[in-house]
Amino acid sequence: MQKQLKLVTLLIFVVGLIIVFSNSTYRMPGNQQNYEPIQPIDFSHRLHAGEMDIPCQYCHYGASQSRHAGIPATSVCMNCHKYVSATKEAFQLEEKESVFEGRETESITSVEISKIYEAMGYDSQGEPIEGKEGKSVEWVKVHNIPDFVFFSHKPHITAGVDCTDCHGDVSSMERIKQTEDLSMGWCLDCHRKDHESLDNAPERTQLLLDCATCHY
Amino acid sequence: MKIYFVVSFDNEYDLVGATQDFRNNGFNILDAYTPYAVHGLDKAMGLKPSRLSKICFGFAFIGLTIGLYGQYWISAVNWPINIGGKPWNSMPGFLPIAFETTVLFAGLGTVFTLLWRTGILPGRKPKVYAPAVTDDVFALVITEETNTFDSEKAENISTKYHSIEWHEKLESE
Amino acid sequence: MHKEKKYRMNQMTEATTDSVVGPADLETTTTEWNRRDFLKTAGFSLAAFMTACSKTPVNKAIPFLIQPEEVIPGKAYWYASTSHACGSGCGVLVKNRDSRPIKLEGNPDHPASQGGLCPICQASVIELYDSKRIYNPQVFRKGSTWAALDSFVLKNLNKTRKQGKQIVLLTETITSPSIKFYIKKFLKKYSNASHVEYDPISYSAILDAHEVNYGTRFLPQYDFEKADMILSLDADFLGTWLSPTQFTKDYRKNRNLDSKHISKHIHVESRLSITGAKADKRIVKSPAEILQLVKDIESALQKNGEHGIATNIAKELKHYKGKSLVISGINDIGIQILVNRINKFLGNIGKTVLHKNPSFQKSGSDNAVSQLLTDMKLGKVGALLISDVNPVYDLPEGESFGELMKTISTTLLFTTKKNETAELCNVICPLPHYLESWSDDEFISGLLSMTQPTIRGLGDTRTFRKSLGDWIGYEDDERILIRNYWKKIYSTRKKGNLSFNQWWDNLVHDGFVNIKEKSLSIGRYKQGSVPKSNFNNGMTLIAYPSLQMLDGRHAENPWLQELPDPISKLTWDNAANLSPKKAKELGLNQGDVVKISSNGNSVEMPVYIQDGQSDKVVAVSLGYGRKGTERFKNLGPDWIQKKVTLDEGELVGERVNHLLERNDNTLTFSGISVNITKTGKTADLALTQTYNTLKNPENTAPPSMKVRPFIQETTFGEYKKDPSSGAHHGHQVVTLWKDDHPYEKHHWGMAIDLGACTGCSACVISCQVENNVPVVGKDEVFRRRDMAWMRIDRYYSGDGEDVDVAFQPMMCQHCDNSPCEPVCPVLATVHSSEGLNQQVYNRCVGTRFCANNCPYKVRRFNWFDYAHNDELENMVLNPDITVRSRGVMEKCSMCIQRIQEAKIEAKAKGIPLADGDIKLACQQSCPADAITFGDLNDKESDISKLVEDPRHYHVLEELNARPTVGYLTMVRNREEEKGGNHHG
Amino acid sequence: MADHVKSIREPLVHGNKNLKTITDDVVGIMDKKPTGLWWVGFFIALSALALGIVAVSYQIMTGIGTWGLNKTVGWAFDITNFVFWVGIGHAGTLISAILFLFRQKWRTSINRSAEAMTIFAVMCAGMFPIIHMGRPWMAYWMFPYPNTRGPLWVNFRSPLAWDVFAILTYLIISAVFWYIGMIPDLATVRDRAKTRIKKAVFGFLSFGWSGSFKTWHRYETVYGLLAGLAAPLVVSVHTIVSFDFATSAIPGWHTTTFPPYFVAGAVFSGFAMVLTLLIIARKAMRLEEYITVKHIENMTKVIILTGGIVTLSYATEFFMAWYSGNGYEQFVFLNRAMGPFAWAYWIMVGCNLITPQFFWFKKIRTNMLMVFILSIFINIGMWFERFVIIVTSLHRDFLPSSWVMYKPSYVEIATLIGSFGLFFTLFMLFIRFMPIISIGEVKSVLQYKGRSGGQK
Repeated sequence: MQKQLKLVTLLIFVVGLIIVFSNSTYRMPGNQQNYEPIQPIDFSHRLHAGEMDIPCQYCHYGASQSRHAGIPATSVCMNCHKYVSATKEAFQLEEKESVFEGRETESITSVEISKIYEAMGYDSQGEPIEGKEGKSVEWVKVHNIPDFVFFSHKPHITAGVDCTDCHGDVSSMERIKQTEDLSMGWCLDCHRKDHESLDNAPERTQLLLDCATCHY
Repeated sequence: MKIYFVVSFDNEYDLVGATQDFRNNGFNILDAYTPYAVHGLDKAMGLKPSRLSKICFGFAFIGLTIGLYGQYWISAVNWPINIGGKPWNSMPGFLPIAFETTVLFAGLGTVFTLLWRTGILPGRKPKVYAPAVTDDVFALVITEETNTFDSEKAENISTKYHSIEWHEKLESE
Repeated sequence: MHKEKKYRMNQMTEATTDSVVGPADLETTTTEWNRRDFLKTAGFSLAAFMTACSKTPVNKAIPFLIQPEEVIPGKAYWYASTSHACGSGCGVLVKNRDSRPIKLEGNPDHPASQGGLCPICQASVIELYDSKRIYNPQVFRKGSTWAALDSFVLKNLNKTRKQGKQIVLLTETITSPSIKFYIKKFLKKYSNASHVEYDPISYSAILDAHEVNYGTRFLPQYDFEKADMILSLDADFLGTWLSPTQFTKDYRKNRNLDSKHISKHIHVESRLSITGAKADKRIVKSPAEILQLVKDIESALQKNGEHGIATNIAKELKHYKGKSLVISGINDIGIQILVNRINKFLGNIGKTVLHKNPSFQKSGSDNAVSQLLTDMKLGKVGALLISDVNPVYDLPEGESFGELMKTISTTLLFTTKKNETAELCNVICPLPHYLESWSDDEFISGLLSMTQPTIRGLGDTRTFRKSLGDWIGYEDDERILIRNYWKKIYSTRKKGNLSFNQWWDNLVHDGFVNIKEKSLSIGRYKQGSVPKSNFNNGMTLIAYPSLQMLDGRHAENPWLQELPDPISKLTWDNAANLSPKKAKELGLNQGDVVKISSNGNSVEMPVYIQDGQSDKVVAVSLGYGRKGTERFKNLGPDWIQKKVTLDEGELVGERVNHLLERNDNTLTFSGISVNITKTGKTADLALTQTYNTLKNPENTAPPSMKVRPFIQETTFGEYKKDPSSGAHHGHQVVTLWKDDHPYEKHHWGMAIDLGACTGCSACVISCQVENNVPVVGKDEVFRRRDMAWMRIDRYYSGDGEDVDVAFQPMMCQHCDNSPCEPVCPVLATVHSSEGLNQQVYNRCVGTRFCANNCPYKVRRFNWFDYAHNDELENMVLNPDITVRSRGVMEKCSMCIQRIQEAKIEAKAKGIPLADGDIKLACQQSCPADAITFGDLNDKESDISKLVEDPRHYHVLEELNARPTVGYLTMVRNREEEKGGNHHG
Repeated sequence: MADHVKSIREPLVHGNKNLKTITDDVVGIMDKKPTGLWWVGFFIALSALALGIVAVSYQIMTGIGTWGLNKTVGWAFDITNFVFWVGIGHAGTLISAILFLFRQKWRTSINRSAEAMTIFAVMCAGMFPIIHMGRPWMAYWMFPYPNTRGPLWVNFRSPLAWDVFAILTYLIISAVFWYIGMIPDLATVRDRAKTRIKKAVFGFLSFGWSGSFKTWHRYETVYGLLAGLAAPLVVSVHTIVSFDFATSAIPGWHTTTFPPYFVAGAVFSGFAMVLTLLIIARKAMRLEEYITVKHIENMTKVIILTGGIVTLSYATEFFMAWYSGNGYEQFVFLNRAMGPFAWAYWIMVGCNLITPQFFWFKKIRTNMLMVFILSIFINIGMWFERFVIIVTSLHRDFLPSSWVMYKPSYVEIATLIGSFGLFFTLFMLFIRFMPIISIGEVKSVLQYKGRSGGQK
């Protein structure tokens, strides 16, 4: 009897280990996969990049010229949102309501877009307030590469790497989520491949396996 | 039904003589219990030399291959890195560790096989046939079926080798 | 003809004084638990390993509010400006990353810098981010506003005018035409005002001598490129005299080994300077003997009398009539007059000594200062406005000047930092750093250099020009003041026929422009009489400007304090240099504290035994003992055995200025008779090199190798006969290994010309700025744990006075068979496919075996976490390079960040990397172009040609480490048959 | 007819012991309260250990800068202590393994304590490669474990990577060899134990050993195999430790004589430490009959041999430097003998060359006090040998511009004292709580292997 008892406890322990290690909740320290923080403004990439098909580099223009792709300044948002202050449906609803109640259709501002105006130091209608200083929006950084890695967007864009290879299908994300674990091994899987496939980086990749490519 | 005949002596010479005698008279010797490794008792009990040395060679061989190929695979196949202009397959550089893994596998492998084979594992209870066997008593255990056991001859041999004590024990299966 | 726009131009119209970014509100947004601590504890405690979803550290990404055009975070852009670090006015390019200047590089087109910079300029960028600067105006030591200050000043100026007392403007040499104009306006507005100029390191003897010989007071321009024969009498023109970067560039142009002849440089000096070290023939004489020598040369030229060495110098000079140059750095009118006569006799005027476009770099007058002192003693001075000089420290009569200042009602100081004079002034006007201010300067007549702000002003500061403008009544801002001035006189000074606006934009974009020289009425040459000089023959003192501190204006700069002096290798201190014979005579050895006293004044400082120095001289460097250096009291890591190097109230080094003498109105820096007494105390000298020669010590010298063969040296004559002369022995590379590592893409290599390197250490500082190398403090340097990635090894050969000096910049040699890579257990240092030895900081666990195994000892270890807690000072860090934590090895990475940046740029443009696209930080800053870098696979590159040069060799070639850094044999223009290669 | 064979050889165990008295003597020590001498020794060792722990934790918190190292001398006390302690460790395994293979019966009474000393010495040694690292919290990178960095493994060409495997293998194998050898004795102690805790503890520790001869038979085979494995391990571990220096490019280190020179030096200092310990232990624990003067004498003979080899190595180094004509090598050895660290060099040569010569005289060999003092001198000499090799070759090597002087810091000295503290604390605990002498093996070498004692 005593022997069976021991066997059973051993079995439970092993199964428990497999459960803990296998499912996605367990991550090594420093691995930020599936990190999806709440942002100060509920900016939907699905709407902007997906539905309206705005190219990535319109807002993240740094990608082709510098190591940081860069989060767009609030003034870039104002390029469109100076005119668009709410969704089309909201406008139609307001029109119907105002006609129903027989009053003037005021211009309405959605909650999220009002945050942009507030950041710019404008009033709720998007008009600048005299002498009011704007304050940049403090976005939460999702893709955090350790600071001892020198990752530069520029050579990757030049080599024709697509944004979705590393950032996942952003055009379907309501809130940005880190889909890849962005670990060194993960980067090397791509750096080790011969790059005939990518259009304008036809060189052998031995160079890309040098430590000094990313660590200095 | 099995009967266990335990006879104790106070020095190793009597034990070896008695064991030889019992075996010549066709008794089935279960085991001897001595405070130290008595020289010559294994021939007296007719034990074959242990296969552990072959097992040790096996483990050593495994250790060597793991050591050598492991280092080669890591340094030249999995991620070849140019270190000081040394060639990818720098065999001389892999020898020290290969030797160490050989000794490690051989040593640990043999010891664990020993512990597993002889059943001496932490927390095990010792089988005690005679008291002070680990101090200064040399005991011999004969086991026979009750009907074929000639207790009288056994006692003669015991007294012939000045045994200090003997007794019989019935062990229900 | 608008050129392709390479540099940015400062668009800010008015200096925005409203929203000012003071140092206090520069907080950064890292959360309290940053990534590195997290990983460190994770490694330590397994707990983090167990927690399934540990709390990830939240980092913020904060973009601009309004996107400024052309500014992309992470992309560097450049401004062309001019440096005001040392007054010789080199044109600089300011590298700006995320709107903060982090690196200075010489402007290749600017005639003064020609691409190079001296160490002082390279290091001046950290002084912009000095949190201990004065950031707002102070009246009676209380912070106040500019308006209150202006009203107070104007009220007092009028009061002094009413009392009939003088108003004195005491400034350094003013090189800005617009400031001169506004000073003239100010003097017109206040009739009783006068302007006194003086230079802490005085050149007024040269100007006074020219007044004697040519009627007007000016400083000629010296052209070393045309000088085939240079006789320098204690003028350290490659190190600290006048404009060292420009002189080094020109000096090198005339020493091209391929041409038939190279310039011959004879140097006469009493102490060992880096110019003396590079001279072809070096004569050691005390100041009195130098005066006698000049007299002998002058009379030998007139062919009367036989004067030994003077006659053969005279003979050589006559051989190079019209192509020679005689200069002297001694501030004595007698010697300068004799030098003028010799130059006149040799017909050098107009050829190597240019009178038509003179230099305005130094126009201070000692005479005016002594006149001011007498006026102050008589109490005639009612208001003293001092701009950017520190008379209480600089002048020998500093203390009494301070006492007199207390008697004056309004004393005002324009300064960037607190100093001795600021403590005694009742009004302080904070000046901006030159990287955050506008200025127009004409350092050399006919060359207008522009300075433009590269960052929005830190703190509430105002320039001297703006203050003058406000007091005169001009209301507009800095830039408009300059622009209006130049608009007014544009027609008289313009060259070419551009519209003013176009001309102005080109000026601000290029940083400089050639304009018509101001005509200077130079009279007919008069022989002039040589006044009696009072150099005495006994034991005399020489106070010389050290290469790091010059006159002490950069004493608060940690990089310069820690830069080892090229000759003595001393850091964080100045010392009394004595020759070995003299020291033995006085029974002193290195580190003993002596008391140097001359007529009542005295100073106590440690002794440094200096080879190659005259026995009759004790040399001390100026610029130390400056108030404000007490901030370095607890610099450096804190641990139980840390020796606090500065006690309470002590300063770095000793002030020596009070020993200088002022006789008949010239400030004499040398030839002051002193006596030296032992004090019995000793002090530790923080030296970075304590063994100074390639000869093995006597008692342990093996028979087979008396001298170590690391320096190869030959003479020009022998070089012409056999280009590989001076080489030690060919080394045939043998290897048992299969070559598994061919370099297919690039194979970076470097070559250093030992003949060119003057040891000025601009490369050491440039490397430190570029790669975030920390400063460790005096105690750590004394324990030989300094962190600079490059060191310049200085080896003497021969002994006593007649000593030859060789400089050898030593950095990681990036060996192909590197001894350091196979010994690292964790693959922290491995070889790249382009021939570079990579040091991966985040992988290193710090066993230090690589440092032990490196035959060149070029690896540096982070013994402690060196403090980076000054938020403002961290702005100077280069964001492309990780700042290393403790326990990690670091070394020269051959500016891998510049190589990567250039490769990414070339790949983006789709054009292959050309030779010269990549310039390393050290190579770029070298005034002597001694360092060449390039791709060894590209047969057309400079480096490939140099590798084939017969002068090319490697240090420690016989170890077969196959370094990629090569050295070129040093060639001196010298006839001695033994080839002068004491280095053997 | 049990006759006993009177051997012409001198009995290994004096005082006509029989099986019972041996058990009583050895296990009796563990039952009695420790003597005053033991308490004094224990407290001195414990305070030294405490000092060491404080020093090491302060150094790990603040940085390696708390040691007197600098950019030219990257190693000094840390690796000197490491090689010193590993060297001392080798004597134990030599006594228990190599002398076992040579069938040297006299080893039986000292092999258990020598092996214990080995394990404690290697533990002291193992501490230094970890604390000498700049970032000890990343020490796990020294092992080739699969990771998410590509995977980035380990540089197998580095002598330090070899060291990791060598020291760990050596620690594991000698610990296993020591423990397996002790199982029968633990069983003896278990059977004699009076108190319940002792019975439970030793019951668990003795793995249920019942003395069955079938087990003894396999046990002896495995013991022989382990001895066979441990013997080359002794030589290989210190060869690999000497590779730390032999495979480098530094003059004074890069010589092929290092492996045999270091192994001989290791055995030399190891036996000296065994002598130092056993001379105290045999006095404090009254084991004079077991660890007889004969044992001490035999060990001194080994010291003469290995001392000779070490002296030969010094001479070979000088000869090779002269013979090679390599200026740098010649300079290093001249600098060692006459340079700034000449004092350390002459202490080394004095201790290692002169002390073994005293053992030629039987009077000295058998005088316990003299042997004790000389053994201490040998270990001082051997510590300085490693110090001289490391520091003098580093402080003045190729480029004169990086020549430097080295001065130890307090933390470094405290760490050295701490390592001695750790060693003696562990040894004191071992003496107190474990059977010092291997009861089984001593019984098997008795003259009369029976209950009634020698003269029947």
